[in-house]
Amino acid sequence: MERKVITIYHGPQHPGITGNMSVELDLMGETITRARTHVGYLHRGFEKLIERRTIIQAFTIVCRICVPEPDPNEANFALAVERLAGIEVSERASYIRVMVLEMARLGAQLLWMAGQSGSVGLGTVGQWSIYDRDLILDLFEQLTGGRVYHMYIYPGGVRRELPDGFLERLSALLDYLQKRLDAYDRLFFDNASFQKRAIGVGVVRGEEVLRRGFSGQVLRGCGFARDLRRDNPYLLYDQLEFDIPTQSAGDVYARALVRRAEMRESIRILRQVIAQMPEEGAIMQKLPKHRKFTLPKEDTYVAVESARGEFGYYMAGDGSEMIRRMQVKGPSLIHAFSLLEPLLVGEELSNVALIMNSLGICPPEIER
Amino acid sequence: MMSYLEEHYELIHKTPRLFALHVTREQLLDTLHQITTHTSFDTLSQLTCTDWIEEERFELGYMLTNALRSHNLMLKCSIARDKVTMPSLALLFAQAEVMERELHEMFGIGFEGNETLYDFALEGWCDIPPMRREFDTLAYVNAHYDFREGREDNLDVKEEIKKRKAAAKSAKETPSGA
Amino acid sequence: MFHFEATLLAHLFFGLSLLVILPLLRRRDLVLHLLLLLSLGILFYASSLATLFIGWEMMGWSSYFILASSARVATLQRYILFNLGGAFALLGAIALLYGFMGSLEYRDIDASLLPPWAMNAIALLLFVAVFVKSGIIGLHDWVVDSYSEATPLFSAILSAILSKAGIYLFIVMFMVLLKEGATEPLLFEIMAWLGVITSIVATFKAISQDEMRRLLAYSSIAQIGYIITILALMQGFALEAALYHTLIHTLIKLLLFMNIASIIAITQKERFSELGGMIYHAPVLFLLLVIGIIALAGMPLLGGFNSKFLIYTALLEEKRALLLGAVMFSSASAFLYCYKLVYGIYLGQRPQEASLHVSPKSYYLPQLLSAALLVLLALLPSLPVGYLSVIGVELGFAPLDDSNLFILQSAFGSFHGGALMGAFGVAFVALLGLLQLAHSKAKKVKDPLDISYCGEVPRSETNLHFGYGMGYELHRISFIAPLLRHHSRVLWDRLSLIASDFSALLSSLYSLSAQHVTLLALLLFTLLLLGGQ
Amino acid sequence: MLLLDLLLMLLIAYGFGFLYYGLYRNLSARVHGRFGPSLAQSFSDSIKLFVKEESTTFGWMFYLGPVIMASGAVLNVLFIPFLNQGESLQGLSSYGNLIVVLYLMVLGPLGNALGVGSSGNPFGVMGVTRGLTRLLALELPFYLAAIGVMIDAGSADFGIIMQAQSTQSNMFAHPLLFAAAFISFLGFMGKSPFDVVGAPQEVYSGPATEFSGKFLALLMSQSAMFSFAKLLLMVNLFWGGADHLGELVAKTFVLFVAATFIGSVYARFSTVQSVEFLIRIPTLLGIVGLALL
Repeated sequence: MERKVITIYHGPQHPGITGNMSVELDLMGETITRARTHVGYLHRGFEKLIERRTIIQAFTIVCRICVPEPDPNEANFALAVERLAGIEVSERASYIRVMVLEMARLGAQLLWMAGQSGSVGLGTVGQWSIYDRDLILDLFEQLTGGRVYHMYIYPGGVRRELPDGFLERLSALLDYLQKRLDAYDRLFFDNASFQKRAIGVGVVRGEEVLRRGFSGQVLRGCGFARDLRRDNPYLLYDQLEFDIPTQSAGDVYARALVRRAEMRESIRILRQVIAQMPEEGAIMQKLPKHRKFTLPKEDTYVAVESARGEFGYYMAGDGSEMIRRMQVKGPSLIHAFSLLEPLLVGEELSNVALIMNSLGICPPEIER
Repeated sequence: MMSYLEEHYELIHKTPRLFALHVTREQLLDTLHQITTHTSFDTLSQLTCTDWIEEERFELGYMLTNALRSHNLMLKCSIARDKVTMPSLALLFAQAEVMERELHEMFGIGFEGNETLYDFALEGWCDIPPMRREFDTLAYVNAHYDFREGREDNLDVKEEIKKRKAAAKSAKETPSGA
Repeated sequence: MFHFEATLLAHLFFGLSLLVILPLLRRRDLVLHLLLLLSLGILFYASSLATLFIGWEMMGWSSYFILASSARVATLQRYILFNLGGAFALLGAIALLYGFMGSLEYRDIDASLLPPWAMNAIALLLFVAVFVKSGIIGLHDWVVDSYSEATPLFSAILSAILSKAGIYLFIVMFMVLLKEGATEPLLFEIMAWLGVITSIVATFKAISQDEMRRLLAYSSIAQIGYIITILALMQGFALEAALYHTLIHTLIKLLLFMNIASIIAITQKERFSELGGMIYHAPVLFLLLVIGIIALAGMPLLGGFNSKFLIYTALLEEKRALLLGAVMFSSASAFLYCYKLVYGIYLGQRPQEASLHVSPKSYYLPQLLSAALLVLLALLPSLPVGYLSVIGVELGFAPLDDSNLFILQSAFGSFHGGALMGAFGVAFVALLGLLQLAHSKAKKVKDPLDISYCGEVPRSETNLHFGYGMGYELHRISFIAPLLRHHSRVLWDRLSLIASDFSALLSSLYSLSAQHVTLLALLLFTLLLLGGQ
Repeated sequence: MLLLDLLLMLLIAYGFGFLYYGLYRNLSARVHGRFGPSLAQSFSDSIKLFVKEESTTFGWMFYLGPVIMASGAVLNVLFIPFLNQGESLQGLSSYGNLIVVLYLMVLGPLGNALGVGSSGNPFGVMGVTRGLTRLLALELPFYLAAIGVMIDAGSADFGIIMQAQSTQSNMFAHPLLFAAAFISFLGFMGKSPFDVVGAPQEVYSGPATEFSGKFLALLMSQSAMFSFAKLLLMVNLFWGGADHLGELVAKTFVLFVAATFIGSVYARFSTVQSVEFLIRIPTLLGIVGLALL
């Protein structure tokens, strides 16, 4: 029996994996000859649970679908319910939602930076960026009472008024982060050793990528300026000014550069939100009582741009107070299977964590 | 691109950027082919399934989006719950492979032509597919798992709330400093 | 036949041959093996160039017939063609010498009478003979194929003894007979670099092999490469270093090839990808191989370091820094194939199907013998130095210091074999005792598959043995990949294609029609006319 | 007397090795913007691991691997003199020389690699293979520098090499050789960008994957001593050794801090990249340095 190829698991208990999944790798030396993604280490059956729950009960679940960035889930859930139930949200609440989403995006990018730098052994960046993300989490705690899971964007608006002086503190934090981003440029993005690792690795290219359902930095990293905030606007994004950064190389480094620019764009959006937010206004619409809050027998599809790509929710009501079906599709499902598996073939083992991080794969949203 | 759809199909306008279209199982491949060639809806972004158990049907939803990502088209196809096979779209869209694999596991829908319908998130599952509405999560859990006893100092929540309320009440009735 | 100034040198080489061949004598090829031994005797103890050549040829043919029992036809052809090429070169050199000296006796040869061009031509021809025999890169194809296709026992003889014939030829020719000759120094410079380049390339090739004996064949080529390099310095201590290394290398290769012969007898497998996990089935063989590879890697505590040390100091003394750097680079790269050898066979996971046979007891004897000698040489590194320096003196060089057998002296420092051994022994025993006395109990796993596997569980059919993959990554390294990709056989194939094309052209002359011949004759005539004017 | 001297050397290497390891954890923590653990943490870690109730083994070779490795480290400490003059703290250096030490540095790791291999864990072996692949490039610049130093001093003996630097240390006399050796040294110390052997994001924990309890304790202790030996080697070869213990501590500390800081701001190369880098830049420096000799 020829035993040239060895089989190893990269995950679920492996420092180089993002979350609770594993990639089964066939290796010739350290060169990957076949990769197969396995999920199921974290399946919680959220979609099933939601089918037996009222809207407020389901609401507490959705944020748990994606750990690094829970807010797009809340926004999606709220947008879908509002569309089905015909609820309009006030302008002030929309601004607050945009603010929360952009803060979450910024936090998620910082968390990504920790993962991406960790995957090439540059732990210093991770320590710094996790600290900076914690400052954002502090603001979230003031705003919502929760650091990671906020349960804040509820159908009809948002659940709490801004605390006193919140926008000033946010503004001060943005000033601080702006300065920090320069430090990250020096230590991470412009670091020759990171460039050496990232350039030319994990290349996604060609017109075909649009048809394969990729989204987020994968598309923007190969030159397609696709961003749902601009292309299929929700909330107030069509009234805000921001650019969609793109790169053309399609490799890990291009995706990193896209994220670097996106962090600056997030800060820009947040500054506009702070400047434009109306002083007065209701933050929550009048909603039906708990057991009377029913959805018609209709269905809809909403999608928002998360920090890692398109997050789509399909939601169907059946006339009762329960949701008949809510199906979640994050960017990771496609990225972790139909993109990652062929992308890894021919790569070295040392690039697995690097590529996986750059695609923004987050297992909890695959398994719900 | 809308005009082609308006002309040839009964398009349902859900929102200015979201449309829906009903097709039968037999029409599905042909319709998809027509739409992807004649309009710019050429990407599959989600494959959904809703269990309408009272109507004895599954409703599959093929979420299409265009290259600009600006509009969404939902192709809805109802199939009987007992006759559960669909043609696979794996040749048309590479990403359909894994989506179909998930639905196969969760609803037991077969996809003809998809070679990868092995375990997705569940391992060695031999009960009825869990996302079907007749699957009772609680009964399954009761049949398969033991509930772990709580800590020794574990308190019954309802009892405790009652006790606290009573204590608060009695404290109110006998104001301090009296 | 025995009136030869360098008798001690001959003793050394013939002694090594006896050491290797006697334990390996088998009934089936007994005659041929004895013939081989005889030919080696003739070669080493010759006192005239004619005898030398006869010995050289007999050696080639007797080994050819031994090889014929197991090798493929193509391999045999390659073996004989390369060796004939070498022999012709040798014959050419001898003929040239005879032309100037008028005699073939060693004692009649006076190289100072040779004009420089003749000396250089002779040197070049001799180089070809030496390089073919020692498998300098480009001329190494036959070595690898024949080592891997010979019977396991004969591989040991090929590597341990026959590869040394070239070295002997070089020493006899350049350091004894033609010492006074005015050879262009550049030739030796080229030879030194050829040697070290050979050893580097062969080391990388060795790392990427999947077959045990091919790995060892490349390893032999690499080791001979060092010897060639060091000999090219034409210095006394370099000669002694080379002889020391010859001695050590003979022991090591005898040990390693016999070890592999045992493994082949036990498992009937020859590839790393089919082996693995033999340590607990054959612990003695494992320990013997470990001794072999530690010596091969040239680490202290075993004899291999002694000759490495002499080689390095000899190069240091000549201030050949770059040459030394290259030698050390090659030597450091050798760790990888040394580990591959021991891991691929003995460590890692056993393959699923495993039927084991018994290794012949007689295979252990040569291994134990060489292992014991290697340990002894580590303890008493100066033991052979006395003998080697007598050879050196015999050939007109200064003797080495061997006043203390424990200490190996050189101009660039010395080391104490006993102190090294003792310190390691004490540290090892003390630490082992510490570990044994620890409160913590070591619990042996029941199932060898009970390993950390990232939270998953390996199945029994999952391959976890890295034997094939080890060194595979060299293919990605930009400056090593071309060395591994280009096979010198391609060069030879192309050469043979050109040769056959040319001969086809020649043969077409025989089948030309009358008109064509007339035409050609006319053409030739015209050309001659033109040339005449 | 000699025995006492040897024990003292081992104690110093052990103590300072762990102290430096503790400092490393603190210093890199400061770079990260955190407070590191207390200096005693690394000592207590190793003692805690040593007295663990149980540790797993895969057989006798697995058991012997760490012992061989630790013996190798002990030998390294004993064969490198601590001071450049006097009778004390010279250890067994008069019985060996630089070439012996250069080769001894590989002996321990090879012994351990045998233990790792016998565990049958592919991650361990992949780590070892990475180490050996990197080694072929890592040693070259260091060897070139060492050759230069030896030729310059006219001997491979540590005493003579250090004496030759009494007027000017090799670092200033041969800056290119020093640069080549220093880059190699970063790799020997397992610092970024050359820390490919146990890269956790790639090969789990590499060679250390299967070791637990007392085996891990032994490996940690030997690694502390071994890194002190490497610092010592650099100081002796390029900074003229030390006159007394205080100078030794100061010099090794400076070297150690430099390595730590450099290590914390670089991303890890892949194995292939580190080999290519080491063969290009530092080797070239070394060759030019030798040419200028």
